[in-house]
Amino acid sequence: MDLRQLLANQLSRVWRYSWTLLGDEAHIQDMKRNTATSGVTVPPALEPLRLVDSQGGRVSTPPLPVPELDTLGALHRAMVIGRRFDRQASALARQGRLAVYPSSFGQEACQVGGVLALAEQDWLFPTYRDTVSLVTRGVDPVQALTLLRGDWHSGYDAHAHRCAPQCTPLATNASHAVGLTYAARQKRHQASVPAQASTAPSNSADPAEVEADTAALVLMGDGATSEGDAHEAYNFAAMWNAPVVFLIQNNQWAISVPVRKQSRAPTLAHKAMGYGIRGLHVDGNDAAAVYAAVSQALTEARAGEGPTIIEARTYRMDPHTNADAPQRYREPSDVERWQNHDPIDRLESLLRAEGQLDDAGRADLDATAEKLATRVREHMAQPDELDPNEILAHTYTHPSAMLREQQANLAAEIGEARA
Amino acid sequence: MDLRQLLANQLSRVWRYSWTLLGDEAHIQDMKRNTATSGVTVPPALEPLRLVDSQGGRVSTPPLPVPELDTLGALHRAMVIGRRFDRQASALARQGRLAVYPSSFGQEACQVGGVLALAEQDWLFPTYRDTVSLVTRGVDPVQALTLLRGDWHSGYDAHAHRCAPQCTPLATNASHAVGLTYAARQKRHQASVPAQASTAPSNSADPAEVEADTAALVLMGDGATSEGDAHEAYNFAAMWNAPVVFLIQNNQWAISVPVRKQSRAPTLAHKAMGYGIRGLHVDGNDAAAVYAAVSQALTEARAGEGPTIIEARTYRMDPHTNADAPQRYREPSDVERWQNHDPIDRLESLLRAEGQLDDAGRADLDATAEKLATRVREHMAQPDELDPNEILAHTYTHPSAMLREQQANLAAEIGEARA
Amino acid sequence: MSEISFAEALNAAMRDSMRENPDVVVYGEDVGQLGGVFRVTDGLTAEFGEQRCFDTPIAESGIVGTAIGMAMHGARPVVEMQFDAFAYPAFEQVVSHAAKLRNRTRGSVTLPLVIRIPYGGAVGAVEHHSDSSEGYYAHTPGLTVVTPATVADAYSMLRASIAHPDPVVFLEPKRLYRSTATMSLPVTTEELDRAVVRREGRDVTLLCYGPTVDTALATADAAMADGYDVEVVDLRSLTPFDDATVTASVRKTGRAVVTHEAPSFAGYGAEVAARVTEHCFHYLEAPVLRVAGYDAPYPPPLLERYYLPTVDRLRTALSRLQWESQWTENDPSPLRVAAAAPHAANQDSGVVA
Amino acid sequence: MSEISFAEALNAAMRDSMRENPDVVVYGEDVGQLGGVFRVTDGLTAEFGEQRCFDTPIAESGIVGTAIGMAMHGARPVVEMQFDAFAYPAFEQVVSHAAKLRNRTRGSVTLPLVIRIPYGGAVGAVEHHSDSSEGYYAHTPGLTVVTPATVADAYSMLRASIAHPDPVVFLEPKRLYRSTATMSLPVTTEELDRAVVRREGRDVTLLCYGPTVDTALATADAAMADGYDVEVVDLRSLTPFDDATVTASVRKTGRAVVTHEAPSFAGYGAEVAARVTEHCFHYLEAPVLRVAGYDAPYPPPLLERYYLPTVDRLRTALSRLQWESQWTENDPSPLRVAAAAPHAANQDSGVVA
Ligand SMILES: Cc1ncc(C[n+]2csc(CCOP(=O)(O)OP(=O)(O)O)c2C)c(N)n1
Ligand SMILES: Cc1ncc(C[n+]2csc(CCOP(=O)(O)OP(=O)(O)O)c2C)c(N)n1
Ligand SMILES: [Mg+2]
Ligand SMILES: [Mg+2]
Repeated sequence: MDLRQLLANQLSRVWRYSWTLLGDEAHIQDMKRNTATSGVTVPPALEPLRLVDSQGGRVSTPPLPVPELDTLGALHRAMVIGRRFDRQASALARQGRLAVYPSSFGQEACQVGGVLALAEQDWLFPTYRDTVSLVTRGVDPVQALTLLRGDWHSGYDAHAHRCAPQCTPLATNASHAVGLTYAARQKRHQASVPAQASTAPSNSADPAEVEADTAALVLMGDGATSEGDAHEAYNFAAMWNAPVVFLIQNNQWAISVPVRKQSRAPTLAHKAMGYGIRGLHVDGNDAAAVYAAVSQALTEARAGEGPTIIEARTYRMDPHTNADAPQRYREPSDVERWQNHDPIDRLESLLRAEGQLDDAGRADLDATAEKLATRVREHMAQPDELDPNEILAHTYTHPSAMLREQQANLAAEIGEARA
Repeated sequence: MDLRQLLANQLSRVWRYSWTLLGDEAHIQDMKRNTATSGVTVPPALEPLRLVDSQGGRVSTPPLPVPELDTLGALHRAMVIGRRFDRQASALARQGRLAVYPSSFGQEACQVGGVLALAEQDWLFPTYRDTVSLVTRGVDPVQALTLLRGDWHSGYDAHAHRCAPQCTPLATNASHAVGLTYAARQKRHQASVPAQASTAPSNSADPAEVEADTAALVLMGDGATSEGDAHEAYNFAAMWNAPVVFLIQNNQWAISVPVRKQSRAPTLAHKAMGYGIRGLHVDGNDAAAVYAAVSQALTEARAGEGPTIIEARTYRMDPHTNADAPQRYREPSDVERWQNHDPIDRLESLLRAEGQLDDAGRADLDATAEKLATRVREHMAQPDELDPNEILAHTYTHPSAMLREQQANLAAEIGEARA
Repeated sequence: MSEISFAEALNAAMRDSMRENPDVVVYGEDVGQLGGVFRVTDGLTAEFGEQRCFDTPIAESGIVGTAIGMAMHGARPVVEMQFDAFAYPAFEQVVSHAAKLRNRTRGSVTLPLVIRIPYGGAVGAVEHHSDSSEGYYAHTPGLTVVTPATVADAYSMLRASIAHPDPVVFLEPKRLYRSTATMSLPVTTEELDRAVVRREGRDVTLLCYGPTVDTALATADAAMADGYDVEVVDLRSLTPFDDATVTASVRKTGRAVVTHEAPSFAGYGAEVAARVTEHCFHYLEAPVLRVAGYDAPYPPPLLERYYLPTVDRLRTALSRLQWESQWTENDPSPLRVAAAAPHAANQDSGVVA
Repeated sequence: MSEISFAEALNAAMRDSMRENPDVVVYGEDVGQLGGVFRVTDGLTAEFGEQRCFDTPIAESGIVGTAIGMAMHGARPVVEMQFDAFAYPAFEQVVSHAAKLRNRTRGSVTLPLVIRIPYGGAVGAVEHHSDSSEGYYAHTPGLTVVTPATVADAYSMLRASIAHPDPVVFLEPKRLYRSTATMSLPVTTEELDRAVVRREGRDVTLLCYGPTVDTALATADAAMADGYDVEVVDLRSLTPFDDATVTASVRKTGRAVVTHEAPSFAGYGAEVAARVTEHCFHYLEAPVLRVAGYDAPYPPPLLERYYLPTVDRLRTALSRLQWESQWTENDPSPLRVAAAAPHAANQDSGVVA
């Protein structure tokens, strides 16, 4: 079908629609009701929204509000630090000092752009892929690697950072985010309505949050969108008008499976149409665009306009993890092609062209990044002090007699081994 | 947003799209690849497609091919018989002669229109709600009630009727249909390619089917579309280009929950957009429209154009089942309003107006329907001869020693009770 | 004092919890305006509003997943799975998150969350509406799994579950919803991890829970005629298991039978039999027998009575407990009567399913 | 004869089945071009084409659901769940359909369908990649659940599973994928429902399967020093259970220990202990002990060795089997030495997890 035909179809099938064409009063009423409660019906753009092109030039008619220069600087800075961290972690994985490392090399614009758009009170829901997003969120880089080193399943304080543990079962954290924002809204509501006499202690969150509208950012991969859990979470978010942004990092691959084997929709953002919510398709290697899109979606969400699905087109430059064998399924030339779209280079060109960055500035930044990397490296060179008793310590708030007996057996065994 | 604004948006965001606007060669290539493999991008109509209006008049510009008069006659006939069956089953449920009965009173156009559009070799995947569809498919009405009487979980030969057992766990049969058509296609492929020497016996289907393209019709409710399994099945169907038609009977209710609490999309057919497949929104009380839409979708599917999601807007006139208490959640006036859109009345008016039906014809038809109802009633008045040993007879093809021991114990117990 | 049904007691437990604690939120399929298909949530939307008791889309994984998110942030969600088999879509959320999040975060994220699941058969329902899924949950560390068998326990155990700091799978025996007791609420909330002796007896311990407690009690009455004085223990808490109460009973009686509706093989009764044997080996005069559902899918309504454990099957099991050998803790001699323990193979029994 | 790995044997089983029977189709996540994350499907797409071995979207319920539909129509799908915990999204399809469709249709619809699940730990993997989920499947009537422990069994049992008329959950111990044997394929396909005695012994039976068989054999070697002659039985078929082989062994030895990686509570070992006790009560000198994973979520990689059953734990369990009492079928006197069976409470043991 050519463009004209599509358009004609579109016009005749949909937009010529008007209430008066309908014959049946009952249907009219039902439909009015439906449409009143329903959301957005405009398909997302096929071309990804972009603010800065691959050469670092600003696009002539920006499709999203362009971030201020200092924001662009912050995005660049966080990407440089994030990448250095990522390269360090990859090296450690190759040396066997991490159990596994799923690199986000090439996806920095998504992780940094998404996280920097968050407000203090917002929550982040990252996956195994998103360790750079943790570091950007302010999680200590050593703690950020706890999962992947194999020390514990998560190493940072989720509540302190408003950052859920990294999620491995695909798409399963999306509904957590929806539920969390519901609880936050309830808290705010409780705080505004004088509560009935309450005898039970309420685990209430701190007052700052009770006041501000807590939103959430869910990071998910292109492959994860195929899971039933993604569908259910998108739909719950729509129904609850939840202030949640689902940022799909379409890095073109789910391990060895290309995105064209996950979906035949024109974009993954088209999924939004099925939930009556907004869908955006952005250039995932353009940190400014990701930041702007997520910011806008968060603003709308806080204004009560509900969730948004954002697809960010990017590329996984590294293997799925250090254990992967990408030569089995993709051409090195594919990867090389994407090097021309590097997210850091692009923003760096812009900042340099606009006099915001020079060699000295970059050297400073590199030194900072290197310090972080050194800290990580040094820490990982030492064996961690792990307490094996922990494996039975956290299952329940109040361990049963059976578990206490198991704890005692384990402790005895550990004691013997040490003796 | 008004119509003009929507349209402008639509135009500017999507249809102005052309390859040359893109800056990056890499993106262009990827997108071309994406778009080549991707499907339909036109949202379904908000007003349901209709061929016959509530008064029985033919619409002036039919949006779908209008069935021939004898097809309209067959649709009417099957609906009258189906409804008589349904009324009989409901009565039996009230009398306690069925364990439960989920009536499809008011939804006859969907069940009949969908089933009559199927070819001999096609498969039907019905739910608990769709007993009328079974009868329409030619299943013996007594066997069709086996599940709901409580004799067994399914009472008819699935293979003989090419009709899966009625499915209770919502949305779970949708992927079965997708898989079944895959197997059918493989069989056809095997039959066309001379097989390698095969030593194992192949459960090959009969030759007729090997030749014709087996398609499948999945019946599902509006509520079922919220399940993750619906999403996964739609997506598998899209990826496999499966000849499957998903007919969503949007009867406005999922037990007590109105459809506006399931989705805020403009129509349920909008979900198709997220999978790059066709979505149609039809008047589910217009048997001609349902028949035409399903027929068209099946034809396209057989021509290799993949699956379609069809939302048929209808109404559940009866309670969810005989055990339900609809007065708790809906107004009788709602139900009355929908009486004006009765699917049988509508088609009957047309047939009478066009000289295809008269009182004598209708009386004949009623007599046939009554005979069927009488047979059902008489059968249900007698206690069924059930063999309790069956509860352990069918779990495995080869029961284990443990199970055989349990079978023996049960048989002994039954023997004692009878003695 | 008034006549209160099991369903009403559950309803009152939620209502009282919601009145006491604004963090408690109730949701699921049809729990709002309809009040749930079993009317267990009747009136909660009317009293507490749509924000605190409401219907969701039909998506069980989404229901549990959102509840996990709510619980992470200080809410205390109580979600309903409409029937046992319809909780399976949520299995990943239950097993991989609800059960593990506390452990994952070294205890810093706790999930005060209740998943209510109507379970079991004997209500004349069609396929998928009568599963007994306790075995799956009981085998999942991180979950607390409980099931009440009386109207009083329905109230007190649900209140305790809602107050519990960790995720509770709260299994409601469908066949008991309409059972009633004359009482007044609230009743004192008992500890959630305690079994209870429902009937004292000297000869044999009948271990049961939820849907089979009444059958066990009826069996105890009937067994008087057979000459057996049966002690009936209602386990109530499936995870954790109350070893103290059960071990004391079986050491006293020297024999035990465990019963449930779920299939026997690798079911919860296997755990009961195994641990009772471990803890009471030298007190046991006979192997612990299991009287459970057969190892087949739950049958259609018109045949379910052939599937379910009955008083007759329980009596048969009791009679097979090798009564020729009689030493128990209460007996004068600590030594077995050696000759009374024959080794003939045919005396060893299989599952009495 | 050549050096063949466990993964290669599985691969050969699929390849040979696909060559023999055009109805066999293999699919899942990354099983096509990549050959699976464990390379078990390596080369199948190259040999049989994208129609018969291919990648799907990441949707485990969809994978199993479509496989059910294929099997309904004469195909023989073999689907891979990438890791144990990632099979949970398919739980409803497995439990409510795969396991029940045959029964639902009175045997007229059979499902020749294999669900391959890599399971268990000891491979240094992060959370969700080391679950042992056999207990869930074994408790589900309608499923056949098997797990190989040797390279030869990997081949023959997978072939037999693909040829099986009913759904098979085929559990592949991850830690064995790289183990090798010198042999040539094909090996003769054995019956799918047989346990096998891996090592004969007179004193005690060690029951194991899949990931724990090597640990059990190592324990048997080590226990020689403790003076115990250990018989090692590899169960192989979890459902159905081979009572004949196991009962014969335990009646001979008079003692048994069962081991697995999954948590102990309500786990598969409970069934083993319960049924062995039922069938061998008068032959048992001590309760059947369980040496299993602890009742906590699987730990992170750097701590997993503290969680898993070890030779040491197994030896400790063996030493606790009340060796003062010694009668077995092989002994001259059929009577127990009464005084050797003390009733002191502290002799009764809890779970040795
Ligand atoms: C429910 C579930 N199924 C399967 C897996 C195994 N798995 C881990 S990563 C992965 C690919 C995910 O691809 P995508 O969502 O695109 O994320 P990416 O790794 O590219 O960031 C798969 C299949 C999983 N973690 N969870
Ligand atoms: C997985 C699952 N969850 C819940 C149920 C319980 N249930 C049975 S029918 C029903 C409502 C279904 O509504 P809809 O899909 O609109 O179909 P309808 O009954 O209106 O035909 C529910 C929630 C179920 N059968 N399966
Ligand atoms: Mg990806
Ligand atoms: Mg409906």
